[in-house]
Amino acid sequence: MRSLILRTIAPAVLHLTLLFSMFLLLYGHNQPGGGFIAGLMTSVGIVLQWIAVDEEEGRRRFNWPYEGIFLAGLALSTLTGVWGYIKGAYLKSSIYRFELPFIGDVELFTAFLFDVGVYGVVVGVVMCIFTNLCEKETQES
Amino acid sequence: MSDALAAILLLGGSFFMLVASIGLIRLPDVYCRMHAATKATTFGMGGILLGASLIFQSTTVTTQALLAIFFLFLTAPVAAHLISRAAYKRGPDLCDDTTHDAYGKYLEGRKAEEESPQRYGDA
Amino acid sequence: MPLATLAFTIATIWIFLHGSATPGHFFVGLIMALLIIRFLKKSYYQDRAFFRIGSYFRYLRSFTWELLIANVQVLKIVLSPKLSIRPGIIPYKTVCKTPLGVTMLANSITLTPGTLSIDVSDDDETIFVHTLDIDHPDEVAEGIRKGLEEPIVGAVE
Amino acid sequence: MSDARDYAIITEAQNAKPGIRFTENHSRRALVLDNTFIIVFFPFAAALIIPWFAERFRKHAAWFAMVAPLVSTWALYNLYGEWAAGGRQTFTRAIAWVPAANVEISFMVDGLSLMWGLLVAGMGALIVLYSHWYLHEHEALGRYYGFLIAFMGSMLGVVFSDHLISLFIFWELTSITSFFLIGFWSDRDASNYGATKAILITGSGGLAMLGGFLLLGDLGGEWRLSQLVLMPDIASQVSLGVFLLIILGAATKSAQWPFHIWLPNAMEAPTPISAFLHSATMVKAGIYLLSRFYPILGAHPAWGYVVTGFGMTTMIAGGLLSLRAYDLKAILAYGTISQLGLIVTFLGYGGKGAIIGATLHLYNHAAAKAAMFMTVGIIDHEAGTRDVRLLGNLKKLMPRTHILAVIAALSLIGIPPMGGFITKEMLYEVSLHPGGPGSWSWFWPYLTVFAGVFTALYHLRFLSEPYWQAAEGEAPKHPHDPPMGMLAAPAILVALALAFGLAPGLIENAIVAPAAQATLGGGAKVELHLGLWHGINTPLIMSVITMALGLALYFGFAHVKKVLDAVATAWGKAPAPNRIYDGFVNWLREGTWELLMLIQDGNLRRYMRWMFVLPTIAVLYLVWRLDWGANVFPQGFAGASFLLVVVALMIAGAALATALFRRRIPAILALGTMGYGIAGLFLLLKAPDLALTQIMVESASVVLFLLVFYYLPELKPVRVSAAKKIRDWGIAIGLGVCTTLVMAAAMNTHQFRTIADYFMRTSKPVAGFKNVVNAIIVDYRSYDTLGEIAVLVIAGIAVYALLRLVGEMKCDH
Amino acid sequence: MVWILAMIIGVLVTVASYLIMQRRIIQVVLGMAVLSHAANLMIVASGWVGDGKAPIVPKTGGPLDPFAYVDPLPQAMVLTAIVISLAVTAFLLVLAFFTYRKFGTDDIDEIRRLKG
Amino acid sequence: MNAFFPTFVVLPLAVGTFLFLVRKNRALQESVSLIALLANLIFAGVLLNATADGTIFVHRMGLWPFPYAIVLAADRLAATLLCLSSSIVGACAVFARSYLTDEQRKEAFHPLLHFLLMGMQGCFITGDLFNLFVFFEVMLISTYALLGFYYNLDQLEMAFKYTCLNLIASAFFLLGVSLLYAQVGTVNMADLAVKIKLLGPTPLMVVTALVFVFVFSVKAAIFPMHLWLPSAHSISPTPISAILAGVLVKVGIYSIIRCATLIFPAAFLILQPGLILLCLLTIAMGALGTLPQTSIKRILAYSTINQLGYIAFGVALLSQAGLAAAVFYIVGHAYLKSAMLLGAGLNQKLTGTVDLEEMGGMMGKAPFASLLMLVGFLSLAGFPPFTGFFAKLFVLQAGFSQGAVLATGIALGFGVISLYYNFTTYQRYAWGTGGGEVGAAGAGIYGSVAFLSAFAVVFGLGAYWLFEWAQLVAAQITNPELYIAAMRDLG
Amino acid sequence: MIALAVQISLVMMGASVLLAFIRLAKGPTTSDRVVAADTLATNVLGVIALFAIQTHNKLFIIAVLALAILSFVGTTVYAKFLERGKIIE
Ligand code: NA
Ligand code: NA
Repeated sequence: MRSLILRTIAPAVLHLTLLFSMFLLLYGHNQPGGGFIAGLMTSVGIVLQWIAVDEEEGRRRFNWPYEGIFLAGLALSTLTGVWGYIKGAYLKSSIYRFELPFIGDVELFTAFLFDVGVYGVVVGVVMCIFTNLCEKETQES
Repeated sequence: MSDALAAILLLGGSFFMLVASIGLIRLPDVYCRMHAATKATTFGMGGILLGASLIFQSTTVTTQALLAIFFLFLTAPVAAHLISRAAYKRGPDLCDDTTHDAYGKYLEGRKAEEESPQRYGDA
Repeated sequence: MPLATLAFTIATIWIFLHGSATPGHFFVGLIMALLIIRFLKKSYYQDRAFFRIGSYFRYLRSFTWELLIANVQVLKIVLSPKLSIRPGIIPYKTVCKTPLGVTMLANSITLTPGTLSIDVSDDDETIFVHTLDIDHPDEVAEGIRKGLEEPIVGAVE
Repeated sequence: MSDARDYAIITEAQNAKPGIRFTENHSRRALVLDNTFIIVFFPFAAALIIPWFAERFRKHAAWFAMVAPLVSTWALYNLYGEWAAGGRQTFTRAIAWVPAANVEISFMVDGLSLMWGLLVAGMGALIVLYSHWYLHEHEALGRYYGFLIAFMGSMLGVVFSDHLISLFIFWELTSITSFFLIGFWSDRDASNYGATKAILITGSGGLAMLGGFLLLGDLGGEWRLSQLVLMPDIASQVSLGVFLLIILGAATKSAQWPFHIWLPNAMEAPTPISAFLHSATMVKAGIYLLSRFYPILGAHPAWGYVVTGFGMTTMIAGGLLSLRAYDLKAILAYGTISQLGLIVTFLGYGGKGAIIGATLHLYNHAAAKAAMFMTVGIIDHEAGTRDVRLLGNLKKLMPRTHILAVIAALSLIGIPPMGGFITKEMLYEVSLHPGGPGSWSWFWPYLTVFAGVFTALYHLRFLSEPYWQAAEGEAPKHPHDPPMGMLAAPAILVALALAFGLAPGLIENAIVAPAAQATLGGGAKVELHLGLWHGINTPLIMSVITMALGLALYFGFAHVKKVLDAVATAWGKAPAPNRIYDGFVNWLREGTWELLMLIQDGNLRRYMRWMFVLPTIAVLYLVWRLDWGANVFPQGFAGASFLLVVVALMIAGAALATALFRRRIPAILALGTMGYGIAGLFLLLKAPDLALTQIMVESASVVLFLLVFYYLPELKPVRVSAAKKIRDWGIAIGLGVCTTLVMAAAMNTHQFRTIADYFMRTSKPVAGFKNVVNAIIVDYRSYDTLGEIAVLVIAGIAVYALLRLVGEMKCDH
Repeated sequence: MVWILAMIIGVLVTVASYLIMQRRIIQVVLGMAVLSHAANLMIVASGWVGDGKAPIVPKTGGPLDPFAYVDPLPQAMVLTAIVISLAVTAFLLVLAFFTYRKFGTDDIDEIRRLKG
Repeated sequence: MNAFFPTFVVLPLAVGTFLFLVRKNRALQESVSLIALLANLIFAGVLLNATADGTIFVHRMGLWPFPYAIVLAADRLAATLLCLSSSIVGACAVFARSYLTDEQRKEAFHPLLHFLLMGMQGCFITGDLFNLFVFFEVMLISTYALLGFYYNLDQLEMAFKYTCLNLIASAFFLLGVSLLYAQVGTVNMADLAVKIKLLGPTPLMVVTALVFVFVFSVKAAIFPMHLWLPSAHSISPTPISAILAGVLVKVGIYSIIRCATLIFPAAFLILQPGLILLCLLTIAMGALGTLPQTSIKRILAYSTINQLGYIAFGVALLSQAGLAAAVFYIVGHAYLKSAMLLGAGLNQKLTGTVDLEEMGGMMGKAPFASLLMLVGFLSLAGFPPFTGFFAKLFVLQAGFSQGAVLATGIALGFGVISLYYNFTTYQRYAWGTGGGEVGAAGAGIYGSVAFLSAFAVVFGLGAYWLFEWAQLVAAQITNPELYIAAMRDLG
Repeated sequence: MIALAVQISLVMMGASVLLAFIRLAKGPTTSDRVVAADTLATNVLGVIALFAIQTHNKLFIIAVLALAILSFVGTTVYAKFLERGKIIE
């Protein structure tokens, strides 16, 4: 089954979804959002795209190393904790202020890095489960 | 003035949402219901969101509301298309008053084509 | 659509999301855009076409009008004490050639009075339209051609 | 429960340390050389290394094993000297094992333990000697001697133990070692059966005894026998239950009716084992226990009835069973049971005379019965059978064995000049002047004569059927006398029996009197003047009568047998102990399956019902006790809005739809709708983060559900009876109602400001977050989040690992 | 309010436990999902003390009245619980799928080899 | 030492992640895994040594102040269980090295093992109730995966049931947390203890305590929540069974102990009669359940239920003596049962089966293996001088001396069944004539079984030291003020 | 005035939620239910927007955006599933 309409619209939705999930991730400390929500949003967007095209095409486009992504996410979160450990206690968060060109004052929370790790884990795991099940599904049929 | 407009937008939007739901109950088959569900809800949501952006008087809300509206308009028809097509393929279940069924004929033709051996015999 | 345009579009939408149009935010938006484009690299070989931002206002105006009418019509049908509809599915042969054009047309049909696109044929030429009240199928087709197809062809084809 | 319900504040545990304690001032150096320790522990140490030697030098295995009893005997001799030099005062040695819990291995040296020690160690040496000839070279000698010596150690431990727990430990060790010795020929079903039966019955008795000990120890606050005997009023404080528990231990071990049933089956053991465990030592451990507890519990009102009751029943039952047996070992085993019954009867009756009589008889019985077992072993070894019907005229074929058997049997029957005559006379004597409490003194002489007649009868049978009469069938092998070495051990025992008769002075005041004195306790003085001839007196007349009756019955045994068979037939219909045991064990093996299936039938649904119903009942019970007026109604429906009601209805409706929809897609759809409803509810409860997450999770779940559910078949309408439906709904509603009530009550019970205030106040200024929920997730409680993403990762790995198996998967159906 | 929340929870628990006691694997899995929703609601409900704003505090400093906001901690806990239940449900689904494939039936009553 | 804590969670987490990354390089994976487990054990030992003087170490996550931060705390009890878990998991990993043969399936084993360890250790050191929930889930999902990963038909069925039952328990856990939070508004255990004490044992608090009892009963396999255990422990791959029986169920008991001593002491006194009844039913269920079985592993599984009944009975006595006995029992049983399950695995290697009907005469065929089993069965049956004897003895002593004569008597009475099943199982295994030829097993297998079995003797003959420690543990946990003070002062 | 309008709107939305729900429950075809669920999701969107106005919390608008995206995904998945019984080809 293919659908011209869905195939045409899905990329736009995907871009929007990804962008929106970045937004949720980046501003989660000030508004609803955060790593989980953003991660789930990203995964759901990719899943939609995958549904719109067929399995083979989906695999070609989104053949990312999801296991690596969730492991990296976990590692990032753990290392953030270890950084806090160096600073006094495990998972102690610190805030660093930078002056960046074009953007201006930036506050970097180590907690934000932690959240990025969470994001990675969520995306990686959901997509890992999804791709594995898809593979199963296509093998079966 | 802007308050009044906002109120009208809100009430109108909600009203159309209600209409959509009534349509969902009253209309005879899934395709007709889809008409109500797609058009009226999208329209109604547009009204409510615009009303909200008028009330909040905030750039963020306005831009986000606009994005949401844009998104709804982008996706609602796609959803309608997908569902109605799926519904048709599961078993047309068109209501008794239906007069024309061009899609059914098209599908039959395609099916016959797929089954005919000549199609592959050409090569 | 060229990737640069896409990047700027994305950055603009980022501004919309955030609701404040400072250069800093725009820059962040651009970074996001680049990230997304980088990750979706493999998705772009056939779906590059987007719409030409220049000339779609005509379409938008016409579409909005049709939309209003559509909803009033739904209102009438739904709330009328006696349901008097004669629905049916008719084929509509489109002149649009690009997937984007066909899609826009089909979507517009759905959002406008009494019509709903059920499917597009395999050759991307025929849109099957479910219509709430068919007295004259030709009139319906004519309405679509005038109100929707022409502006769309003008905008994106 | 105790009153001390509040936890005591104790900063440190008791500071008692493990170690060794003496009643006198001994130097630490004495530890290694201390005789009590050598007596008990040397056998254990030897048991650990004997297998190695035995397997390596198979021909000489016994000689390695022999070292242990000899060393113990030597140490015993030294200890005796030490004890005698110390004015025969009781003294103790203790190793505090777990002092805080009153666990110690401790030994008490007095007349009783010395006598028993001598019995066990001496007998051990003879058994090893005998085993050397009895066992074949290819058998598992290491295991045999290892367990045999370990058993001897345990038995020595039992008789020397001072502390109750110590006594119990060695007591159980005798059970284990006897289990392995009974099951020595482990590939025989009968051995397995006998071993199980023995361990089950004696082990259970042991557990009962442990219960009794624990309660007794708690009661007196004293766990040492040497101290307990000094508490004269303890017997009156001991409840009947505790008393019975302790007696139960003794009764099972010494095979008292109806617990005697294990003993005949235990005869599957190699004969030296039977001689050692089942005639001379282990079965007498119960007697030992009664002797030990006589000064402690003898004054208990139930002592007389219970102990005597056990004894008499056992004596009669054992005698009758012995008369009906055809296996020589069974004849002896039942005879042993009967004799044990007699001894117990006397212990139960109590009083100085009875105790002395019992002690003497016990001593004599041990020697004579062990010798008889050994002769049976010889017959078995030489003839290949123990069935008296297949054996005959052994008097001619095995003259030496015959002589030993005759002397041993006559000793037990009580014919002069054997030691048995002296003890028999002693028993008659005390039966005439029992000296104990109670008004049935007229009964005792008759009872004793009765027992004597029985004894005579089955021992005559033991002699006549294999030795004197002709065989009814054919023995597998043609028997003849064994090598002299094999006769050595029984010969020594027989010689001892004879020596005791001819010169009782050798041991009467050195060994027996102190034992009896210790049994009587409370500073009683016992002096014995035993002799074969005391002139013509009532006991002698009683002896003559016994003999006459015994011979008469023996010659008319055909008639006796008929009577016995009739009795047996009648009895066969009653629930005999053996049938109860077999029935119980069968139920354990097979009947429990049905019981298990009531609960654990593998049906997940049943498990679920269990899991739902019980908490519900418990919670309902507690909910019933809630103060509803105060707890629940104050806030009632306040704060509810129209919107909330709508959302609530939507959630509830969708939930019900999930349960009621018969098809899967609508059910999943309803679930999704419920999820969206809950997201809405979260929003109404001012939880935007939650609402967002809920929506996302819902969508992701839908994808997963649909991916997987493609494979699962359509829900078919299953015929479910109305009753089952009602039951399921009933359980479900019960749980739901409970939850509602409890949640409502809890929500009205806010007693404290929550810790969240802190998060609210510090979120922006300290952590830098406006979104407090996010601050909690990634900062305040990021550790939770770390665990949570670990869960996600593990789920990912798990699914990955499961699905790697795709290629291997074959559908089994 | 208290009662409405409590009743929603009660209904969810009822439905969940009913579903869990049914014969089909699908129903069991659905029941588990409903139960996890119920559990999440319980925690949110435990923080409910009345009306308040969403726990997103203003940028400007100054003393802040915690009473004006709803309790954020249960929300954070539920967030954790939701994600955990997502992971576990996903796993359970895969397991259910395999069980079905291997046994060739999704009838719980038939899938009971492991008696005792 | 306070700073040392996160190791117990972070090390297994990091190692597990790494091991999954290098899953294709089996040799590297195994050696890193074993080295990490050894390191973990050493750390646990160091911590145990440090808690001996009564210090309670705490670590505030993120340095937030006392009741607000997630506080990790290790008292003697926690340190004991940490040592226990890491040593048993280590032995099982060594065992698995030569036991699990299918290379393809092994790749997820070591990572999951470390995650499981992380979950268990997280449970032991956390001082926060909700965090306990999280680590319960970490632990559980690892076990779900480990139960299923080496799968066959039976394992799938079992894993599905296990997962379902535990999911219900998790939901109840959240119910409990919400009831508590609604009443006292905190989740820190010490803070909870303080506030609940102020509130007193209201009926609602008793209900709350009851909910937690049910939740932890599922993990601790207390009747009727034990239903998952027999299949899970007998069907899962042997190294996993050993961990499940040895440590995992102890996590449930540990949590009950924390509830009984720290969080709800007053409510537990009200619940006590019911608890004792449940314990006795557990004892009965476990004892009777062993009888009709023919698989050694299944018998051991039911015997675990039986033993857990005794352990829980010790806890339910709610006295210092009872708790000391329970702690002693926990340690003794952990090593013993893991040893025996690994022993069953050893026999499976030797004979290719765990079914007693197809086995027999092992005493002659494999003397060392049957000696190891003998030690185990004797200890299980409660015979001196092995640890099982002392464990039972201490529980019974505690019961009798507290005056719970009837209940303790019943518990003692079921010793008869225990006696029966242990001896007959040993007989069917070691005696008789059944069974065929026996194969060989690797040194790692024998070594790990012998290592764990040795504890049955060491803690039997050396019962004094373990009991002294158990008493120290009990003294510390029955005085919750110490725990509260440690958290408050450092927090 | 706004407050009143919001109240009235909420009542209408409530009614429409209930109506959509009735269709969800009644079916008769699964497609009908999917349409109903889709409508329901959109209704929830409206409720959220109105609720945002009522509580004057502009942050809830983000939820509207997110839900809009996700309900589309959900509907797509259902439609795909309905058509072929599976969602990935
Ligand atoms: Na979290
Ligand atoms: Na066997």
